[in-house]
Amino acid sequence: MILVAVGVFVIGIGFSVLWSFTSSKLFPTYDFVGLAQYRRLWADSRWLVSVNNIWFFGLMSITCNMVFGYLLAVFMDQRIRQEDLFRSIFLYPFAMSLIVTGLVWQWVLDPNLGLQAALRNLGWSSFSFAPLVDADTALYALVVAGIWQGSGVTMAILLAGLRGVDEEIWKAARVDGIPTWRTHMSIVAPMMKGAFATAFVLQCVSVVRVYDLVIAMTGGGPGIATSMPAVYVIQLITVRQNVGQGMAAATMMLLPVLVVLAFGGILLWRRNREASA
Amino acid sequence: MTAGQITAIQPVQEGQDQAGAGPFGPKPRRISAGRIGLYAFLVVAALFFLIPVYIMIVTSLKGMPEIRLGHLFNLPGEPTFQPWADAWLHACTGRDCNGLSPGFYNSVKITLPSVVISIICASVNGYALTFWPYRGANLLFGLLVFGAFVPYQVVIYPLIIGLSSVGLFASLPGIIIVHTIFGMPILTLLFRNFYAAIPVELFKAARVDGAGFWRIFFHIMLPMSVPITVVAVILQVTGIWNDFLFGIVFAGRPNWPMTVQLNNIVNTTTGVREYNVNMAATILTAAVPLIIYFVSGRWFVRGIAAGAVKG
Amino acid sequence: MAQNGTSVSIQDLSLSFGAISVLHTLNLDVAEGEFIVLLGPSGCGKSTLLNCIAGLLDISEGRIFIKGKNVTWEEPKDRGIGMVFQSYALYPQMTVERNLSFGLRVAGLPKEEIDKRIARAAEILQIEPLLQRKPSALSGGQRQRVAIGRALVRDVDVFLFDEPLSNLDAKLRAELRVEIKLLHRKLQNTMIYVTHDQIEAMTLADRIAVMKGGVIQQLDAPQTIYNRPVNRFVAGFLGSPAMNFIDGRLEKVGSDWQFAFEDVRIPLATYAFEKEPTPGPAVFGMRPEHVAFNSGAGWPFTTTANVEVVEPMGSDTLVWLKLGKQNFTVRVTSERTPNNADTVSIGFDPMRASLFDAQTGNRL
Amino acid sequence: MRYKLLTAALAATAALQFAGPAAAADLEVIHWWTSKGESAAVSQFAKAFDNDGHGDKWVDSAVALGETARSTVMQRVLGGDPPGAAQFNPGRQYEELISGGKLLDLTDVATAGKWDEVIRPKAIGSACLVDGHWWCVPVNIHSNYWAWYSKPVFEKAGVPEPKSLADFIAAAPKIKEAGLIPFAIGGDGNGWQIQLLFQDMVTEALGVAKRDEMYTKKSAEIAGGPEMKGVFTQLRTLKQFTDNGYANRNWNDTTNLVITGKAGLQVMGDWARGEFAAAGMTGVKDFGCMIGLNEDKPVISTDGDIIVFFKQDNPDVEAAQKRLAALLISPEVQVAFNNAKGSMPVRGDVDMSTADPCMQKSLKAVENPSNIVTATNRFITENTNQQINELVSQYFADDSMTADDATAKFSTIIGNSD
Repeated sequence: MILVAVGVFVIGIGFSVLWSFTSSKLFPTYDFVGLAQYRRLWADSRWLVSVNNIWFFGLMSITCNMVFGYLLAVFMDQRIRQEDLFRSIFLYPFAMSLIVTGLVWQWVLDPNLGLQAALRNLGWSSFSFAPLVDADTALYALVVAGIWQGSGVTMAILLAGLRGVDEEIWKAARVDGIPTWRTHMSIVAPMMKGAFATAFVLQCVSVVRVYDLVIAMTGGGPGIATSMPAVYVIQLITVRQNVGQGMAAATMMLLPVLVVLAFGGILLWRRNREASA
Repeated sequence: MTAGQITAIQPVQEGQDQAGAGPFGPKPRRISAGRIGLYAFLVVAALFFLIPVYIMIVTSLKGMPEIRLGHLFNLPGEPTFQPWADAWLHACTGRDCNGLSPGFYNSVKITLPSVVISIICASVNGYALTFWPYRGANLLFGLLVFGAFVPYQVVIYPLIIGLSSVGLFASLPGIIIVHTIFGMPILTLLFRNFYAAIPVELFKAARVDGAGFWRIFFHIMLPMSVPITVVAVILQVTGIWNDFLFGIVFAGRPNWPMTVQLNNIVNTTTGVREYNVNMAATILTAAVPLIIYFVSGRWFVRGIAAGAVKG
Repeated sequence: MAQNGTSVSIQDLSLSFGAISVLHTLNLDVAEGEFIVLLGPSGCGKSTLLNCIAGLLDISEGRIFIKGKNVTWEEPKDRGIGMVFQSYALYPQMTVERNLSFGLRVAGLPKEEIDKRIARAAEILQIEPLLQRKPSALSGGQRQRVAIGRALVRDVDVFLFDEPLSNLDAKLRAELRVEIKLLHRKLQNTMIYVTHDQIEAMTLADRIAVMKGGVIQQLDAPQTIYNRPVNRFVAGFLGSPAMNFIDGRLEKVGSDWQFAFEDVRIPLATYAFEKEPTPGPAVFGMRPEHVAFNSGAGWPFTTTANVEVVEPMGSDTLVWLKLGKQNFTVRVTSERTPNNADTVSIGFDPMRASLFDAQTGNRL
Repeated sequence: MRYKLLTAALAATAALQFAGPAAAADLEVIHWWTSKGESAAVSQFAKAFDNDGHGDKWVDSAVALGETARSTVMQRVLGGDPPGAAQFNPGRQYEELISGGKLLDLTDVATAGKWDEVIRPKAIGSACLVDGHWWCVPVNIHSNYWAWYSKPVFEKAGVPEPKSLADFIAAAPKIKEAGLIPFAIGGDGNGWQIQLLFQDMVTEALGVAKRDEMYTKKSAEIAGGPEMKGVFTQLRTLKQFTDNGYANRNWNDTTNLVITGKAGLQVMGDWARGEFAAAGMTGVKDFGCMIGLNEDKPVISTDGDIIVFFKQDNPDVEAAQKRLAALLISPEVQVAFNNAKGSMPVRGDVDMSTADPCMQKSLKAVENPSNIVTATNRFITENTNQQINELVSQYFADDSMTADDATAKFSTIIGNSD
């Protein structure tokens, strides 16, 4: 099965690269046009905006998600009451279809319907809150919604990692007189490498592939301000019926991922070799 | 609780007389500022998380005229459960107006085998990658993780061509294969990290005892993997249950999952929207994964945990 | 109040989690320099008691004194204790040296002092060559030595061991057992040691506290516990193979007592009763190694029995007999091994027996 | 191949229900008519087909959202498992299907039904007529060119109801002063609502002939001309009259602002009547409807829906497909469907007297060929269409982009369109 899966991904990506050199529109064709699609891609302001956005969005959302997820996990680990309830609350957004939850967020952030209207009704008439209408704040709104949707999963994985740390390590640290925060920073967090790695990879995957969130929250707008590479790719392939350029965008999008993975792989390989030597 | 503490204090007085003054019994718990801060943080975070679901629930209980007024946070003036009934039984999803219910069985039919097969495959993969490293195993794993980053829409065309050439396009086995393939990267990662935390001594001991690949897997690894399997089940059930893209393309018309109905209820290009029904339908569709969270929440968290204990 | 020379004193300690009571009004005084082993089956509360002493668990009732100071509400680090865990609990990403020094650094000790203490601990435990390694590069035995070292550098009077050898294989376990004994002799400090392994208990302890159901059943020197167990539980828990138990009746014949079961009568003239007994149902206990085998007359009690199974163990042999209808195990030296289905004669002195009340299980 | 499976699976049911001739067939139809009103409309088709006397059966495959439904169709075609029929919008969305030989030629049905005579306006028929062959069936006309306004809002602001966009722009400041939103618009779906407005304004500014010339000749010159700059300038003016909650708002919520009297006017296609009707409001009486952007110069765009049929290797199925094609355009079905859908029928020889007053206005206007505007989608591909979407929504959102920049970009898009 692993071979089949890898085969599907490799063949799929192979075809995508191949089609990126063709003039395919609605259906893939083999009418090769060289690098024309790439030239058009990098001349498209929407793609350029998308590329800029993904770095900002990725950095913000992965950082916030990991920090917030870890904080939640640590706090949940303090023998609190109603842990099950809290955990379910933090996890539920993961189970809900974004089509509608995105709409609800949109309502909440809509100045005439949501928070602004509610607080003004309560008498705070100068309160102003319309993040989605402004290109800069719309990206932050996306980050916040992303945290809302994804940090529960991060929390669960990290909480699981925390629970996986040998109880006796905590005891030993207490006997040694190490303060709780210091135990977290110096002993426990480094022990949770596996959990952090899993959560981190999941986060990266969801950032690179971010689509539903953008469509549901901002539709890529205002204008094209919150467009992302995956949104661009998918819309080119489906709505815009421009498979060739969409595949060129997909190839450009996956290239950095491949470089990072290959780099990581080489590092790991060299470390393993040193360790075994 | 309080009564118990009071009776518990009785013998204390005697003891104190004999042994003199000094701390006795449990350390008095002071409600520290830190503890208050902790709960404050959790409650505020929980409220932030609950805003959308609060709005969804109140909206689902309102009639459309009330919703049009736009008082988002208000409780329903005249609560009605009709939208819930509509969402499940009467909402239009095309020519038919039977709500979400017709797709429920299809979703079960797709989710159950997909989850089971993908988890079996991934656990064997993770185990093989960890304990039986073959040539190129790391490369293979790297490619698999790379695969996780590919947007589904990009590989959907080759997949369609491939599946239709073997006659499995738009069929139940077809959709199960697709879900299994796309579940592979994350699940394998999960299982691999889990097995990596198991002491190698355990594996070596079994090998010395002459146990083979499958024997070690079934008799040693599998019993230890119950918790991580629950984690995988939760991830997969959520993913597959909520899948729309693959379901509509690869399952074939007779097997369309519930999300197709959900999409048809909540989305429209030029039609009239009924938000109360939309909200109810969304919550109803999420019910299965939500129930799984509630039921197996404890295992979810203890799951990965079990791997790292006493290394 | 803690008496002079008392290192750890536990007074009326109880612990319950909600409705579940784990420890009941426990009292224990440990003398300075004493090696106490808490022994019992899993779930008996021995580890819980140790955690209470360490301050890792909040107690429900009672007091704990260490070196005469009431530490009931103190944090673990302020109790003057060092602790060694079953899983070693080493900090995996730190070198051995960092593992040993981390607590001291956090406490803000001067560097020279830290170095001095580490050097001493490393010398005592012979781990100098390992100081720059990480725990993952150590064997189980080495790890446990480092774990002991971490307690050692704290320069404390009381060492707490929580099943420290359970994760090791049999050979290493035996080696480290001896090392711990030597360490105790060298350091002369108080050690409280939790185990479920009776050999560790018997070999290491000055006194053993046998625990069951959150209660100390018997607290005595190992030999006393072995030879004069206070109840049937203690008798059965210690010794391998376990003590033979025979259900029967205590009868008075004239002025002498005898133990009767089926058609067998065992005279108890040599048995030292705890107090004047009363006739009635009782349990007769006899350790397998206290039975003489085909050694002729001269024993207060002799009888014949059928051999069921013979288990040669190397140094000696276990013989499973039927005494009447009751199972009876005898440990004999290897030279005297009988064959299966032989009929053999056995003899013992009831002086070495243990009699228990059939109802309460208490020693008679 | 899969089709046979489906047929087999459903054959049993069909056989039980209809003792029809052996030539009966099941046809799977993919469409995106999923809302309550649309459901009622599509069931008119289905009912008629199920009862056509041949034992045929309509297998309904609804997939909400046009782009999702179209993607599904394309993927099915690629997988060698096309549905029997599918909904599209008249335009260029299906030209590759025609050139790829995927579609069933309906010319014989059209000839028999005299489609070239009965279908009006001609522009809607021409969407299906390529190189003298009929490749699809137009089923209705939806005009994009409408404006809807709230009577109470204009009353409250003390301004007369508008007769043109110019009237509205003159009145808008007063509405704003009254604390209301003059102009309602939403920015969802890549800004299609903004483009709809934009195309209305383009037609108004250029006139039909020049507009058609710009699109058909891909004239960068016209696209970069002064009239277009005027359109962009006017768009910026309208932006001043909207609220800051427009981002990603869908058209339903936008219409609701007009329904609830929070906003003055919205430019939206004739389907917006559905939301007014659901709120219990009747056109002309409770709210105003303006055809095009000027009541004196009504325009009807020939947007709407068409049905294509996919080639199958089964003559029975093909016969059924042709039966359905003929049925879709028959007068009874046209009336039943369009009354339920709230759209205009594609033939004029039917009785639509039960339609509401706004629709009556529309039905009157459609009979005059000079009012007819060919749908923009007929000229441009989806790729170009989305590029225009992006441009206008970006311009609408970003006040720092000047009308000159926007005109230049528009000119480039049109010049490079395919």
